[in-house]
Amino acid sequence: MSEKDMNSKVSEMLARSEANAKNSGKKFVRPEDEEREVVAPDGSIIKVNPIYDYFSGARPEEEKPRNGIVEKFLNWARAESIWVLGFGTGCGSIEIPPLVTPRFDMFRFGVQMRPTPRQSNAFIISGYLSVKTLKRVIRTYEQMPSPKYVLALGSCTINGGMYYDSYSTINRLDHYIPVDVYIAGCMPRPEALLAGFGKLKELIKAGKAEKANEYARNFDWYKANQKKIVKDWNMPDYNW
Amino acid sequence: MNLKDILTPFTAWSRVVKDPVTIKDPLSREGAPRYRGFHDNDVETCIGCGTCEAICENEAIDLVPVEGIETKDGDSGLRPKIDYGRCCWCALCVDICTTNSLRLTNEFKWVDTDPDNFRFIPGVDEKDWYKKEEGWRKPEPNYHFYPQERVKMEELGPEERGDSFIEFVKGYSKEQAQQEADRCVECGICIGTCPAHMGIPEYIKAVRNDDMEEGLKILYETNPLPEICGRICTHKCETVCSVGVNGDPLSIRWLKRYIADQVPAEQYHEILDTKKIYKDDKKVAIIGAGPAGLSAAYYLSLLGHNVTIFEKLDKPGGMMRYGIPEYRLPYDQIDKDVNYILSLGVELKTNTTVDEEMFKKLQKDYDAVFVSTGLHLGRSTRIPGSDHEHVFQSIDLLRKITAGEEIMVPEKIVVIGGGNVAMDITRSLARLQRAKYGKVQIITTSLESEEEMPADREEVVEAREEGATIDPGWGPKEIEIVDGKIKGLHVVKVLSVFDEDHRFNPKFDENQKKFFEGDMIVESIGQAPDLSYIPKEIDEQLERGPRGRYLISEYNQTSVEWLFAGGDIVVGPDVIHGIADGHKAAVGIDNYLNSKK
Amino acid sequence: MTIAKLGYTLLGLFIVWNWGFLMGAIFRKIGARVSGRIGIPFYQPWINFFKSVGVRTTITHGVMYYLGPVFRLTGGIGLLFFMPLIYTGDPNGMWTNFSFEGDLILILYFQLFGMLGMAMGAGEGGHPYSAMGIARGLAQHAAVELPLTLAILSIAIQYDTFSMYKIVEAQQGGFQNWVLFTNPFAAGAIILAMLGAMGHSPFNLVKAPNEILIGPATEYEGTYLGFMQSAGSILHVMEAVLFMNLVFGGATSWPELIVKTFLIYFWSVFVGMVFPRYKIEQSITWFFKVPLVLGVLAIIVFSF
Amino acid sequence: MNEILDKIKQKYNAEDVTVQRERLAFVTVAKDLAIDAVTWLRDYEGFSHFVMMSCVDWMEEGKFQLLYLLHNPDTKIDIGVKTYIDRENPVMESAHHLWKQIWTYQRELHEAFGIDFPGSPRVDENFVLEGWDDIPHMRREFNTKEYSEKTYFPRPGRKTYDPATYMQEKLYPNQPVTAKRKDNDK
Amino acid sequence: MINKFLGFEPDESKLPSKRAKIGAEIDLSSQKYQKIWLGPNHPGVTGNMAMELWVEGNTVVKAKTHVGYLHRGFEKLIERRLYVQGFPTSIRMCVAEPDTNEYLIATCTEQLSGYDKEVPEMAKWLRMLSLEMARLQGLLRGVPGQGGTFALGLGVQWGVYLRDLILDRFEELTGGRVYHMYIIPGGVRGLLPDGFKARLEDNLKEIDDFIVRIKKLMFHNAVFKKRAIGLGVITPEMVDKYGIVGTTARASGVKRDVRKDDPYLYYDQLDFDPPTDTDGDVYARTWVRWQELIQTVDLLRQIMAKMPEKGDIRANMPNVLHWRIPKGETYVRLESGRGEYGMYYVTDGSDKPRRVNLRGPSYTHGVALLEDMLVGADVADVHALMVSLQTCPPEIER
Repeated sequence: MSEKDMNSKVSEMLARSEANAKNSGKKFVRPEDEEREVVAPDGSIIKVNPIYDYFSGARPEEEKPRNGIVEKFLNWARAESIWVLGFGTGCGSIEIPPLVTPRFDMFRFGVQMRPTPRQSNAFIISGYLSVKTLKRVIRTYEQMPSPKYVLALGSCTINGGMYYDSYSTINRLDHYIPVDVYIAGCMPRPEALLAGFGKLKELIKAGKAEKANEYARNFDWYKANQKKIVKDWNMPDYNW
Repeated sequence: MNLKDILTPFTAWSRVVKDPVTIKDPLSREGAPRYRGFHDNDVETCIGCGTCEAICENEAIDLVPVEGIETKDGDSGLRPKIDYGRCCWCALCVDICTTNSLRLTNEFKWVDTDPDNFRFIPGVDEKDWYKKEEGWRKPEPNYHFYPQERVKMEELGPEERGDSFIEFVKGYSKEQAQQEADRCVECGICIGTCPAHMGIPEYIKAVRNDDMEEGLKILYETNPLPEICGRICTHKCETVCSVGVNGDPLSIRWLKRYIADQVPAEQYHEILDTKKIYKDDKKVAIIGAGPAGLSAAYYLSLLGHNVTIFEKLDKPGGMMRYGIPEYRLPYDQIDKDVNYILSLGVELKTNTTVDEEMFKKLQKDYDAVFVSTGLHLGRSTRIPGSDHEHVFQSIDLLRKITAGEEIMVPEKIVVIGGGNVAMDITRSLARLQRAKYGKVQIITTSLESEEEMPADREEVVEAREEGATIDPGWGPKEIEIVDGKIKGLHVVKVLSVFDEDHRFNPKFDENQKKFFEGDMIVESIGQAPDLSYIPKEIDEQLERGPRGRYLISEYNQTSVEWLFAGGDIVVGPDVIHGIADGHKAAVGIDNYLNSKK
Repeated sequence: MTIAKLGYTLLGLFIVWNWGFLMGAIFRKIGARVSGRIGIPFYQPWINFFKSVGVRTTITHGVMYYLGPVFRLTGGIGLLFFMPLIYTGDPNGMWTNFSFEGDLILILYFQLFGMLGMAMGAGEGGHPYSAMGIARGLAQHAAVELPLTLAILSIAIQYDTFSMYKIVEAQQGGFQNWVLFTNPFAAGAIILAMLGAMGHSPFNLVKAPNEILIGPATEYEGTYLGFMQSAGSILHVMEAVLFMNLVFGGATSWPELIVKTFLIYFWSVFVGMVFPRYKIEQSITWFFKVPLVLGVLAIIVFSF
Repeated sequence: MNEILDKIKQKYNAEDVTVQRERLAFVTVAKDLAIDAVTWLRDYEGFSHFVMMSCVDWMEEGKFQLLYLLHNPDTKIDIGVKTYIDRENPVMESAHHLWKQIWTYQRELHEAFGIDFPGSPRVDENFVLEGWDDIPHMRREFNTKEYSEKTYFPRPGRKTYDPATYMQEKLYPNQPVTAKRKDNDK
Repeated sequence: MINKFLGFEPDESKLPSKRAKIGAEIDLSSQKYQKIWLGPNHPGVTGNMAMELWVEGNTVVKAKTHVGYLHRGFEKLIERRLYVQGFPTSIRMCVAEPDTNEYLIATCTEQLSGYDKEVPEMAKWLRMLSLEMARLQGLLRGVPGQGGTFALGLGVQWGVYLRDLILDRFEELTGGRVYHMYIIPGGVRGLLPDGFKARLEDNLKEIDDFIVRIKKLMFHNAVFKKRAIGLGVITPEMVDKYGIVGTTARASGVKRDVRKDDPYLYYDQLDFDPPTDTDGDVYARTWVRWQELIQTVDLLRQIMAKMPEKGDIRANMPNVLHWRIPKGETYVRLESGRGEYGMYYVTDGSDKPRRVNLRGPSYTHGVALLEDMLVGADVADVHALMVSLQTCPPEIER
């Protein structure tokens, strides 16, 4: 069966169940999946359809830090053990290999690469993001467990960089996912990246790197921004 | 699978005994000496020309005003502000920087949590990397983003030109003009400095695009005498040209001339779209057909007013015709510009001297009067012997030469003065001498030293080429007269011309003396206006400024509301100032006339 | 007595857990040094563990998904419980844990138990890469198990016992009594099979981080991952202890255990460092070729 | 070089032959002859290496120019076969049967310019974009900067001054500004 | 059809059905196959692209490449930039070997504006130096990288370290680490710094040592051989059919090297012979690249010996701010580390190019060839095949 057939089948099924629901007078969606309107932090009203809009099925929830010394100890552990997701999103990924190889060796600072989002807590957005990648980045970001940190590399993530006038790349990353640390450069050198990790460590140890909660808190605002540009919201048939 | 293939890879383990090659302290590692790191700007040398903004392909650079940096001639007072959310560190901005003030240091670490912080003004905002000496600078040698040398203007050699009064500057050919226009970086620093605020980058662009009609339109927006200005303008614009900071400034004047030269007079009406101008019933009188008067007349008639120009001499042009020798400004070119202005319906009354009586009549008959009579009285040195009949004022001689009158040309002449007029008379007399005697014996001396001489550099050089002796730095002391005939000029060495406050206060060294032989002395140390035609009662109403000049508003209105003044009598002796004055006065008169309704 | 023994066993577990972490760190440092790097600090695994435990988000794919790491941990702990750590001369003494007659069979089972736990969790996780990884894992494990079992059987036949304690006891009195020298075929089969069991190159395609994203553990995060790391470190040490007991004469003191397990583990790192990994069918073929032949030879030699 | 150009001229009425370099020439062939010319060059003249396929948008003339660039590995000659197709109804015969990679080029050109290649495999599938709902992005009339500003809202708060106008305003505050204004908020 | 009238019979055997489908038709509903995605979030995929694989067990039965994750619309962006502004933009088209892009865009503009004759000699030598250094750093990543795809990470560690040393030299010479922005229209942007040659020679000596070690580690490695030999065979017939170039073609016995076929700069003054092999599998491709590594080191030494000490670095060019190039079109190619790398450049007489189109080797290798090559391959080999074709996604989608 081709993709098109699959999609049409799915929509057919949806239509049928919707019709059934109408006929029976009952909603076929779970209450948390109902379409609703929410108020964004900037006051605008956003329409939300969880079935289509949320990659993770449910909206992320704010996870409060623990109290006192436990959290402090955990923050220290988090800072000294940063696991970076191996997702080369832009040209900055060319500077990742020097970091994991003899010259710069970020392992000694407790930073290492992990292949899967489930096991990583730091996400390096290495430069520009095309809309097509942004969609995957959001999905990947939402898959990562909290607390999670985002490092944004280079001009592109701050204000579009070289590609400020490109129809394909976004201009400012902080509209779509919260960013902890920005590193200037095009490309930032490995040393600058290490400095970025240093800054991130400081932030984590000070308990200031709670952007995952910020994302959960302002989820609708972020979603609204994402929805503005990700027009084809359906993922390809990833089956996991 | 053989045994060798299994065993050889294990040789890699030999590395385990070697020390790691890791950089121990990567965070304090320096970039290479040429590394393109973060920006630094020497704000003192920077002139805010904005070429960095123009070449930046990422629109990363803004020009913003900076506290403590004043806008002045040749410095826009703006400084580049760089957005590190855009920059790609290509350093094109450094490579094109006209003043070589922008550079990149070899610092490269900047980590921040707030994306809005990544905008800063290099050299102004405090950053700790300015102290780094190393980093990217403009490469050497022979690496320029625009040609540094101006295109040579073809001229007649001194031998050919010394004989006659024909124009010796040939003007650019099309290729030359385009090549020269190509050097412009379109910063627009010149516009503020040009008294007439001509759209210089735009008309240079027109030259580049070979669009003469567009160029002419731009010229006439601010300057109705392009042919004249294209030849004899004092080109203050070229002194501030940002291209000239490192290299030759653009020859803006010659490019202006090039545009005007390319368009035949017959096409002006069509190009400038002045075939039909609606005239109203307002009448304006202009006294003096010099640059200011003509310029005012042009813009007033464009605004639809009826203009009458009163000129004392028999031909219009004023100082342009009677003060500037023909080899610099041929009369037919003056006629070309003037005729076009006259063809707009401007009435010209030559050989009409305005006196007090007539002035009163003008006040009655016309709605407004614009006075631009210029400086036609020569100043005298008032040294002993300067009242001799063979001591002449350069301005009178020049007028006579233009009018074709016979003047005295002895074998030896001494000229006092270091300005452009002095050069004009020197070179004119030299031509006459050569025609008469076959050789040139003329000495020009001035108070100012060679470096301080107000005359244009090329004028001095060319005068020397034509055989005149320029010997600056001497103060005239006495004219020696023996038997009623002038023998020569005694001079003493000048130590300084201006005092600490930059006031005119020459100091002499009486011990160093010199004697310039000459049968005739020409004084060319400045001119004064002749305002005797203004009636007393009006003159009393007029407020005057510190140097006795009339005080005028920014639209050249005097304290008598119907009377406007402009040109040399209110600003310095300069064609382009006159033109600018005329334009401003035209706007002022128009405003006045409209407000009167 | 039993309570005291349990205490010693739990203490042993604690030591093994820490030693597993430390050994892991040391090997990563050695590996880094071969590459020319400095490598991780030696305390990094502990930080990683605490960090993993401190992750706030928990995702679940059902009960079996929880049980995956638990099973794996059980596999490791089971190995430890029923295997003598240190030979003291007293079959019921401390550090012999709950070794009993026939524990060899239980140990072989526990060795597989961890992998089965992974399979359970990975299957429940639903990620195709975990499914792929675990399929490979089980296939390879089967291939490893065959020569290993044959070799162990050969040793059992040699000493006529299924008690680990007795096998260790029989090897005492000098290295010439080690199975390594008394039964070289079985030892060869075990040493080669060990490469597969330890999960290093060329037999690490179960995880294959840059191919199937860490394989079975793709979906695990946070506390589960922390548990898995612990289970992994315990399993690694215990497998080394198993091979030490089987082939290298066991240990009579903690230092000896540490040195021997280190060296045994080093063997797989030594090979893994310089060889790429096999594809699954190549790996299986390899195990069915060399170690299996050795295992069969070992059986033949001691059966007849 | 000249020999082969003469042949193309003869057989396919090639016009507009430009020899750019010693071993690189471009020829223009009518639309319905282009694929035949390419086939002929490949099969009979040894131009077996297909370098690239490209399209140029001559918007002012209402044409798309397609280019098939071929290379002869023996004589080291490159020939670019150009053909013009109508911009309003851009359809071109597919050449995917000639070289294996051509369907990729055609897929890209279909997405970037909206040219249709009937019969070319997967030509309707997205190539680089996903969910694109504007005009084909490589067409000249598509203004990428405008689109970017509209869609991706750049970081606000930037303002630049034009030196010429700024100087006039500062130095001559009460006079009209004659320089052309370039100020804009970015 | 016209050919028939002209008397030429096209070889029908070379013409498959015009409506041919690419790849097999897979019916997922048969439950026989599983579909998996490799990428874009996948550490093994080169760059940022996705492979959609239909697998039967561990065997791929159908593959589709998905690109566009790195699409920035370079060709569109360069159309609205001045000629000189285009060159910093162009570099980002392929990160692995950025200098090639610089050279192409500079040479295209020079050729069309007629300034190609005026580029100073020194600048040309420096261009060659930077191009060969770029090739060297690419190979230092690429050759051991092939081992990395089979989880032989050790070589990658050494290689990337040495690549870093070359990047240090780049930093000294050009001021940039990864994006050098060195070859500018008209010339280059700087002479050799003092002591550069000596330092580069030091690095080359280290690389010589590495070349031997990597040979022992990879090419005399039983497992590497087992994995790589016979994998992803490209027959010489496929070379023209798929437009295969560079080392990939040379590993199949087809000697294609732009440096020899269409010499640019001063390559005709250098003494070298592009290495070839006949097997056409992954091992052969890696082996050819390893030989090329030796050759590149040798070429760098030759260049350093032959280049003059001083000289002009840039031709006298018009003002870059309004540089116009008359209407024209050209195609410029060079041999990058991955094969023929070319650019089609069209100007229309304005100050901006009309069309810039890049022809990278990845475009042909990474989509059509890879998709066909993956059919029947093991999932474990997908990554290795991709790397062996030196796929660089940003160059495919630009």
